[in-house]
Formats: sequence, C-alpha cells, structure tokens
Amino acid sequence: MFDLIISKYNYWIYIILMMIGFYAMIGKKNLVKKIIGMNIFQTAIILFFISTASKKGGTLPIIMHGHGAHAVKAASYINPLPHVLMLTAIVVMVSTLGVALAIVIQIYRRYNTLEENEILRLNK
Amino acid sequence: MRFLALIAVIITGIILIYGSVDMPDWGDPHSPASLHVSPRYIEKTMEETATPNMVTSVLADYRGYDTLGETTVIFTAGISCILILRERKRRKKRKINPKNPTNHV
Amino acid sequence: METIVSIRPLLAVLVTLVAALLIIFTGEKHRNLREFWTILASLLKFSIVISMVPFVLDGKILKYTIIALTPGVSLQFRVDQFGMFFGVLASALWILTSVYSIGYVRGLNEHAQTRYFFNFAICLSATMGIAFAGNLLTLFIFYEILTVATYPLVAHKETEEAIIGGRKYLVYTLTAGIVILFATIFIYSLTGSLDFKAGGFLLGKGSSATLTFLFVILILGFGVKAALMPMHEWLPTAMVAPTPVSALLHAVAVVKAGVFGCLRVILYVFGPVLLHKLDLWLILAYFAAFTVIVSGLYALAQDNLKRRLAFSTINNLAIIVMGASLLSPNSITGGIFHIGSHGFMKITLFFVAGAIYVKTHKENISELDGLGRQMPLTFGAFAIAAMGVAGTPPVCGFISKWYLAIGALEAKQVVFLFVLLISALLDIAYFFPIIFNAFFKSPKEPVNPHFNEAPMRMVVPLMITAIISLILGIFPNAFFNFFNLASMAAGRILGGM
Amino acid sequence: MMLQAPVLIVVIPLMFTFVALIFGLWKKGLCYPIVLIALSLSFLATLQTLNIVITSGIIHYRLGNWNPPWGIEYVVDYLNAFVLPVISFVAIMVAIYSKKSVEKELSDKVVYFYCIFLLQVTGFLGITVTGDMFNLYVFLEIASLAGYALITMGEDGAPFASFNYLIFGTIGACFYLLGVGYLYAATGSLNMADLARLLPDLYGSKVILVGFSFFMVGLAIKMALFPLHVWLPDAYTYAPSSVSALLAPLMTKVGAYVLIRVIYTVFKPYFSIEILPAATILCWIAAAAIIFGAAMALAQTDLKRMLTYILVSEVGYLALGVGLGNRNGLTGAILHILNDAFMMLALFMVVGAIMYRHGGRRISELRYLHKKMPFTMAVFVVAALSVIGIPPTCGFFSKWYLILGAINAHGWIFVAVLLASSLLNAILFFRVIENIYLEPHDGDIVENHDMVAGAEESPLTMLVPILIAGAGILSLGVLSGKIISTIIQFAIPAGF
Repeated sequence: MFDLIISKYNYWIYIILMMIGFYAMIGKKNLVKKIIGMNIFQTAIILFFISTASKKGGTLPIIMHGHGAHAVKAASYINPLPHVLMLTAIVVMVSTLGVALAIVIQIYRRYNTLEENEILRLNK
Repeated sequence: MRFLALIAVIITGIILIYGSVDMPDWGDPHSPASLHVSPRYIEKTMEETATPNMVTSVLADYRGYDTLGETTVIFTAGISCILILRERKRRKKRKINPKNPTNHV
Repeated sequence: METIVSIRPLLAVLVTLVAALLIIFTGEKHRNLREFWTILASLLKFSIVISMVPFVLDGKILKYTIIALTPGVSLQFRVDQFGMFFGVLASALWILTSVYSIGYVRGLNEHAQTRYFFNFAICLSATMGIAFAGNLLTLFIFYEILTVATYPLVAHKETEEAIIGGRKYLVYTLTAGIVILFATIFIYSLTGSLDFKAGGFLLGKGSSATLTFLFVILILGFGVKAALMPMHEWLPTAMVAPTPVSALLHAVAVVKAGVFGCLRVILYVFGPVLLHKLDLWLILAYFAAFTVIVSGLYALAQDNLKRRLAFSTINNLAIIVMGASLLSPNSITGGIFHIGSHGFMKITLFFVAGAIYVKTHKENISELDGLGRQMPLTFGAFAIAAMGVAGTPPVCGFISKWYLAIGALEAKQVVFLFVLLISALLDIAYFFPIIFNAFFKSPKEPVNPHFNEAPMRMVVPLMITAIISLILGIFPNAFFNFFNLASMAAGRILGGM
Repeated sequence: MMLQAPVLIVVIPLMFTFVALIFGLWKKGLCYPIVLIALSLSFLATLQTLNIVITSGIIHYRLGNWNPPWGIEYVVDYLNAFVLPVISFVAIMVAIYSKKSVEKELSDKVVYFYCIFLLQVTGFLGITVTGDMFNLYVFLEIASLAGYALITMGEDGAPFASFNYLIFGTIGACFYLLGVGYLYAATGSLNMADLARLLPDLYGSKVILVGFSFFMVGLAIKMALFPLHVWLPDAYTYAPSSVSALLAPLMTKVGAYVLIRVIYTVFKPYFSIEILPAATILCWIAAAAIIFGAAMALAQTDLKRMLTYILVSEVGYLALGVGLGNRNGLTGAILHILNDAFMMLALFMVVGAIMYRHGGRRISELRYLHKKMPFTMAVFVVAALSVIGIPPTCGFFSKWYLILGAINAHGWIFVAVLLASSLLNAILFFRVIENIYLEPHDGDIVENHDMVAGAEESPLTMLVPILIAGAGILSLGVLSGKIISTIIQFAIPAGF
C-alpha cells in the first residue's frame, strides 16, 4: 500500500490539483475564479501527461553527442511525445483562457459585475 | 449547488484514484508509453528528420499536422477576441443596471 | 395469381398530389382555374383507376415498386380486388364531392378555400395510397399522411369548437398511428416482411400470445379511425368540419380507411386460419356487435343532424368489421360490399345535410319540420339513402346486409343475425322521424312552401349518389362489376385456407 | 488532386479563412462569396471522398507521409464519409442563409464573423475526418472556441450563456483529453486503429475503465446529453440566428459521431455492451433525455428555446440508438445524424427568418405568419412533422430503426419512450402550428385576412436554403432505404 502511494505519487499530486481546479470551475460563483479553476484543471492535466513521459535514467529528449557517434537508445531519453502533446495543449488552453477572458470582459461591460448570482438576477 | 459540486469533484477524484492504481509507476522505463510508438521518435530522429531535439522533430514533423491545428487554435482565439471585444462605435451601450453607470473596462 | 408490373397505381396517387401543388400555386386569385384542377384531377384519377379494373377482374394483381425503404419492405403498390374496390369507390365519390364542394364553399363564401382544396386533394392521394398499398408500411405511410392532411379540414372553421375538434381528432388518430407503428415494426422484426397476402402471412411466425397481442393493438389502432367503440369519440366532434369534408372524409376516406385497415389486418395480415386458431375472430365480432348496438342507441339521442349521421356511420363501420371478423365467405363479401354501399348512401345523407345547411343554415333535426316540401329532391334523396342504410330493398344497403346475414348463419353464429336486425330497427327509428317530419309535419315557423332547392351544384351530386345507391341495390354489378370485386376478394382470401 | 480529397476537406476552409480575412478587410462584401466558394469546394471534396470510399473502400491518408502510429493519419471509412457531406452541406446552407441576418445582427463585424464561421466548420470537419485521438482533441477545441465566440455575439444574455458553455465545454474537452491520456499511458498510442488493436488485451485494466468513463462524460457534455445538457438551451437560444442554425444541427451530431467512433471503433463493441454496462446506462440516460427534453419544451413560450429543448430530446435519440448496441439501433442513430441535421437546420433557420421579419419569436405572437411567410411556414410544418415522426418525412425512418432496434434489444421501456416522445412532439408542434395557422375568429376578424399573401416572406437568401432543407426532409425520407443500403449498412462498426 505504502509502495503504491510512493511509486505513483505523481498521479496523486495531479489528482489533487485537478480536484481543486474542477471544484473551482463548478463550485465558485465568481467568473474569474472559475477561469482560474479552469487553468488549474488544465495544468493538472499537463502535469499528468508530462509525468507519463518520464523514465528513470532518462534525460532530456535532445541528442547531445551529435549524430552518428553511437546508436541512440530509447531508454536513455525520456518520452518526447507527451511533451509535444502538451505544447499543443498549452496553446489550446491559452487560447481558451483568452476567449474566456474576452467573454468575461463583455459580461462585465453589460452587467458591471462578475458574480454569477447577480448576473442571474439581472438577467431576469 | 456547492454541495453538489463537491460531490461531483469527490466522485471524479475517487474514479481517478481508482484508475491510477493500475497506472505504470512514475518513471517506469518499461511503461507502455515508453515502449510503443515513442522509441522511434528517439532512435530515428536524426536519421529521419535530422533534428537532434526530438520534441521539435515530433512537433514539426512527425505530428506536424497537430501543430497546424495548434496554430489554427491560436488564430481562432485571436479572431474570436477581436469579434467579441470590438465595440460598435455608435452603438448605445445596453446597461442592465442604470443606477451604477461606472465606466466600463 | 398473376402479377403485372404497372405504373398506374402510382399515377393514381400522384395525379392528386400534382393537383394539390397546382391548386396551391394557383391560389385564391384564379378560383376557376383552381377548381378546374380539382375537377380535372378527379376525372383523371377515376379513369386511371377504372383502367385497372379489367386486369383485376381477370384475377391479376398490379404491382409497382417505387423504392426500397428497408430490407424486405419497399414503398410498393399492389392492386388486388379489395384495394380496387376501395379505389373505385373513393375515386368515383371524389368527382361528385368536388362538384359539391365547389357549390358548398362558394355558397357559404368560406375562407381559406385554397387550403381547403389543397388538403382535400392530399387526402384523396393518401386514400388512394391506402387502397393500393402493397404492404403494411406503405399503408401506414399513407395512413399518417391522411391523418395529417385531414386535420386542417376538421379545424377548417377556426372557431374554438373547430380547433378543439381538430385537437381531439389529432390526439386520437396520432395515438392510434403510434400504436399501429409499434405493431408494424414488431411484425417486421418477427417476419422481416410486411407484404399483404390474401389469407395472411403471420401464420406460424410467433407465439400465440405475441400474435394475440399484436392483433389486439393493430385492431385498436385501426379501430380508432374506424371509430369502433370506445375509440369513436373523435368522430362526432369532428363533425364541426364543413359538410363536404364530413361527407367524403367521414363517410368515405378517413373512416373507411380505418375499416379498410382493419380488414387488411384481419384478412391479409393475420388471415382466417390464424384467427380461427387464436380464437380471436369471435371476440372481435362481439366487440363490433357491441359497437353496432350502442352506437345505434346513441344516434337516437342526437338532435344535430350531422352528429346523428356520425353515429350512424359508427354503427355501419362496426357492421363491416363484424362481417369481416365472422370469416365466412358471404359475411366477408357482405362486409366488403358494405364499404361501398354504405359509402354511397352515407355520402348522400351528408350531402343532404350540407344542402340543407347552405340553403337554410339549419343543423338540427328538430328544425327540419316541413322542409321536405321546400326541398323535395334533397329530401327524396335523403329518404332513399336512409332506407338503404336501414337495409330496405331495393337500395344497395339491402344487398350487403343480406350477405352479412347469410354469412352469420354460415358461421353458425345466429346472435349476429339478431344484432343486424336490431341495428336495422334502430336505423329506422332514427331516420324515419326525420323523413316523416320533413314531408308531413307542419313547420313550427312558416317556411316557403314552394320549390326552393339548394344550388344545383349540390343537388345534382346528391341525386346522383342516391340513384347509384338504388341502381346498385337492383344490379349490384352495374358499375365495373362492383359486387364481383367484393366476392372475388373474399374468395381469394378464403382460398388460402 | 482527387487523391488528396480527404485533407482538402479540412484544408480548404482553413486556408480560405485567411483569404476571407484579407479580402474581407479590403472589401467587406467579398467575405460572403469567399465563404460560399470555400464551403462549396469543401463539399465537393467530401463528395469525392464519399465516392472513393464507396468505390474503393476505406481511405487511409497519411499526413506528412509518416506511417500511422507515428504520424497522424486521416481514416475515412463509411461512417465518417457519410457524416462529412452532411456537415459541409449544412454549413453551405447556413452560409447562404446567413447573409441577411448577419448584416442585420452583426453589421460591423461581418468579416470576423465569417472567419470564425469557416473555422467552426473546419473544426467540425477536422473532428470527423481524423483517425488520431489527439488530433481530434485539437479540432474539437477549434470548433469549441469558434462556437464560444459565435454564441457571444448574440442577444443580451448571450455572453453569460456563452461563458457557461465555455466552462462546460472546457470540462468536457479536458475530460476527453484525460481519457486520451489514460489510453496513452496504458498503450503508448494515439492512433485510433492502433488503439483498437492494442486495447482488447487490456480490457481488464482499471486505467482503461477510467479512461473510457472520462471519454463518455466528456463527449456527453460536448453532445449535450441529459443531464449534462444544461449549457445548451441558453447558449443556442441567445446565439445569433445563423449561429444557432449552424451549431444546433452540427455540434450535437459531431458529438454523436465521436461517441460512436470511440465506443464502437476505438473500443470493441463487446467492451461497452458485455464487459461494462455502459451501453445500457447510455440507453437509460438517453430515454431520460428524450422525455425530459420534450417535457421541458412543453413548458416554453419562446419558440427558439422550445427548439433547443427539442434538440436535447433529439440528442437522446442519437444516444439511444448508440446505446441499444445492435445493428438496427445503430442504423437508426447514424441515419438520425443525417435526418436530425436537416430537421434542426430547417427549424432553426425558420426561427431565424421569423425573427428577421417579425422581430419576436414568442409562440403566442406568431399568428397569421402563414399568410405573411407562406413558404417558410410550410417548411416549418414539414420539419415539425418530421420531428414528430410522420411518414414519409425523414424523421419517421430514423424512428423506425430506433424502435426496431429497441424491439430487437427487448427494451420495451425504450420502445414506449420512443413512441411517447412522438406524441409529446406532436403536442408541442401542433400547439405552435395551431397558433400560426388557426385563429379562433367569429367573422369580424376576417378583414385581417386580406393582407397580401407572402408580403413578408423571408428574403431570397434565407428562403432558398430553408426550402432546400424542407425538400431534403421530404426526399431523404423516401431515399432512406437507398442511403442505408449503399452507405449506412457498411458504416456500422465491425462487431455487430
């Protein structure tokens, strides 16, 4: 059991982060807090992906000794694919953040508030 | 509402923890992700793409199409922000709350 | 059984559809042109239908497959004797109704006439589709089109009452449609086919509990439009529709489509053998007999002429179903023939009701005293048709009832002989006072004692239908071997036994 | 050129976005024709793709010429070859339709609107055509971002509705991404075909179970499956008319497509039917969605909002067909993707046209519209009959297969739900039709009737697509047998 907790600690961290973010997204009433929650959520996912890339004994996925010196072994470099995916995902997340903030600005222009309850009240 | 949110979050968390039990250990060099697909990127990157940085070679070559998508996402976001934020010059601002006509952002 | 591929049934359906489009694009501005399309389409349709009669009398079946709808089931027309019988009836009566309708709507200066004629044409298309449908799915498709196309006609007056009548009509018929749909899909999932076959195709295709269940829901489904009690409630309410609508749709197209569907189910889907095996035929016959008696009693209590006719319709439809469910050769013949004979007689009665309404704006039976002297032709026709409905020779109602009675004896079910007798007595009880009072009772308020008929466009059709009723009573085969079609259909069904 | 058809489907609208932007900034009026050209070309490409699939089987298009598990590939089989033309055709119709309403509702933002419009369509097409799980996520986000932006442009409540949609949509997308991550951690692959090959050995693994459930929840949010539909009614009600006409037919259908793809192609059918009770759960949720959607629609006085709830109910049909897990159910679901796209297209375009001419859209305010806009209203009636499921409209045939599938699966409750929903829809729509066509009058109001018929018919650019959609609803019904025998029966995933 203890082994389980230690050997997979990366997952526990990401799960806790994700829960925090997820709660903020659906539980908080302030729109900006929701957005912050969204970012935490997405960061958690990035963490998860990146952690699947790691290999004990692996180094950064950049070939250091130039080419042709010796055959490159897969085990000596960490997995580059999740990094690539997360580069894309980060961009997606930034874009989502941008659009979200733009919408929030628009909401603020109309309602002069960012509290969900008040907006719902004004919307009636 | 907050209570419901909390329950939803806890359920999600429990499911995730349940799933993580079968996950490969952290840094396990024999995890499926390290053995399938990715070795080629590492071992063949010089041969096939002549790029020592594997992240670059995957990003720009093996999965270059994703990167096109990625830039499109940014482009979409950019245009979206323009679309959303551009104010009509002569439009009357519709204020829901006329008592508090503070200047807007 | 020889089959011929022929596009004629499709044409018979399409001609009215095309007419409907022409009508709506001609619109209110060119009334005469619009009415011309109606008349032209009705004549064309009739001649197309008639052109198929010789083949059918030869014992051939005309088939036309349009497109496969689902594996094993196509949108398919298949003209057999039974379908032909219904087709001839509906297309023949449409011509007369068209003429009459034009007189009626112009006489009353109705609103939304284009919509009226448009929906009328769609209804006729659908009816023809029902008559010639080759399988249960095709039948259902046209059945639902008929349902929807009739709705604007029922609610045509757009009064509160008409809208409620329309709603009620929709609720009943759409629910029924859903029930039929379920049964159809169920049968399809059992057999992979839905093609009608004289004598039924379901024998041995499922457990008897399943088949019984299917039969019950199918009869309940089609029974709604056939106004079997207790699903009849919509019909009297729908009498708020303009009279030609009541005439054609509630004497011929809609309710007869329901009965036609019932008979298709009884005779072409389940078939006599299976129904004997499941012991369902007698139950259905009793069910129908119950409707026959009760609706007769109801009719007695009505003062509104059209409502009384509506209950009389319910009564006669149940007689048809009863005849078919007795499953003997003569009862089936009688039942099928009664679809036709009742059609001619009942449309006469509705035409009369409409003519009276257009001329005098009277709808209630108590107001009709003495009107016979003013409108002798109209009431003469009414008398003929009413006598026919009661089963008096020499009107055609007698023929069908005669065969029904013989059929009841053949099936060794004397009870139904008495049911027929009681119903005939009830018919007399609710029709005779009308005729008597119209001719012989002095009116409460003075009416014009001189000859003062409704417009000729209305009187001529009702005279014609009355005369046809008479002729068919004396020479049942006078038109296109009308009677032979019915008896051949019965023979074909029981031949499969 | 023709061999490149699969990628052209996506790349054409994408590249034309830049063209539209540049030329649009120069001359505003050029945007509209450019969009039309782009979508027409893309539509031709989808047709060509469908043609290739029918004549020579599944297309594997390797982007950058890298072999599948390493590079990204487009895989076009019968299923997405069938969905692609639907998407681009609907997009063309909405593009034609949008001219007047965009000029009216978003007069100074036409250029940006059309750019986002094209990107939105690009997103949908990209989701549908790809054979790579992560690539699907990227295009899903393109579509979602464009959707958020488009919805924000609507009426007063739109920004807030759009924000809610953004939060929900992001949760959905993140869950999907988590699902991808779990599958990746367990298998090391992102390619659908590769995953389908690797996964069966791992079906016992908890990672796979969790990954699968995250896919399901994420997609349920994206396709607005009850009870995760909460974002939909507000968002689609307040959105500009041409936006709801684009999103309502497509977003949910694309979601349904991905659902079928994930649970029956990436995972083998027996995984969600036998190993997990996922299909059964989906059925029950779908049944609840059908009833709930229709019931909520009954409570609405606003026509557009009523339609959004009907959309929720239609999503239930799609999910039910998927969940039934037999050939007939899936046939129904796949056919319904096409049929419902047309029905929703017609209905939302009609509502948009009503708003364009009439201003309001409360059901009680629609009297005499059949005089003013006879053709638009005729199409409305046709679409309504189709939603109810009256033959020979196309809605009847999807219902036919769904009921058949439910009978095959002995799901009598689902049969009852499907039948009952027909009745509920009938009540819903005939209430509206009654309001439009039938006015209780006692003679004195008759004078109103002499208003010139068709005087306020929708403008031609709106009317043509509306009429095409209406004609489509009628003809697709009759042609459904043909469509099934040539395409859909091959589109059903292997294993049924």
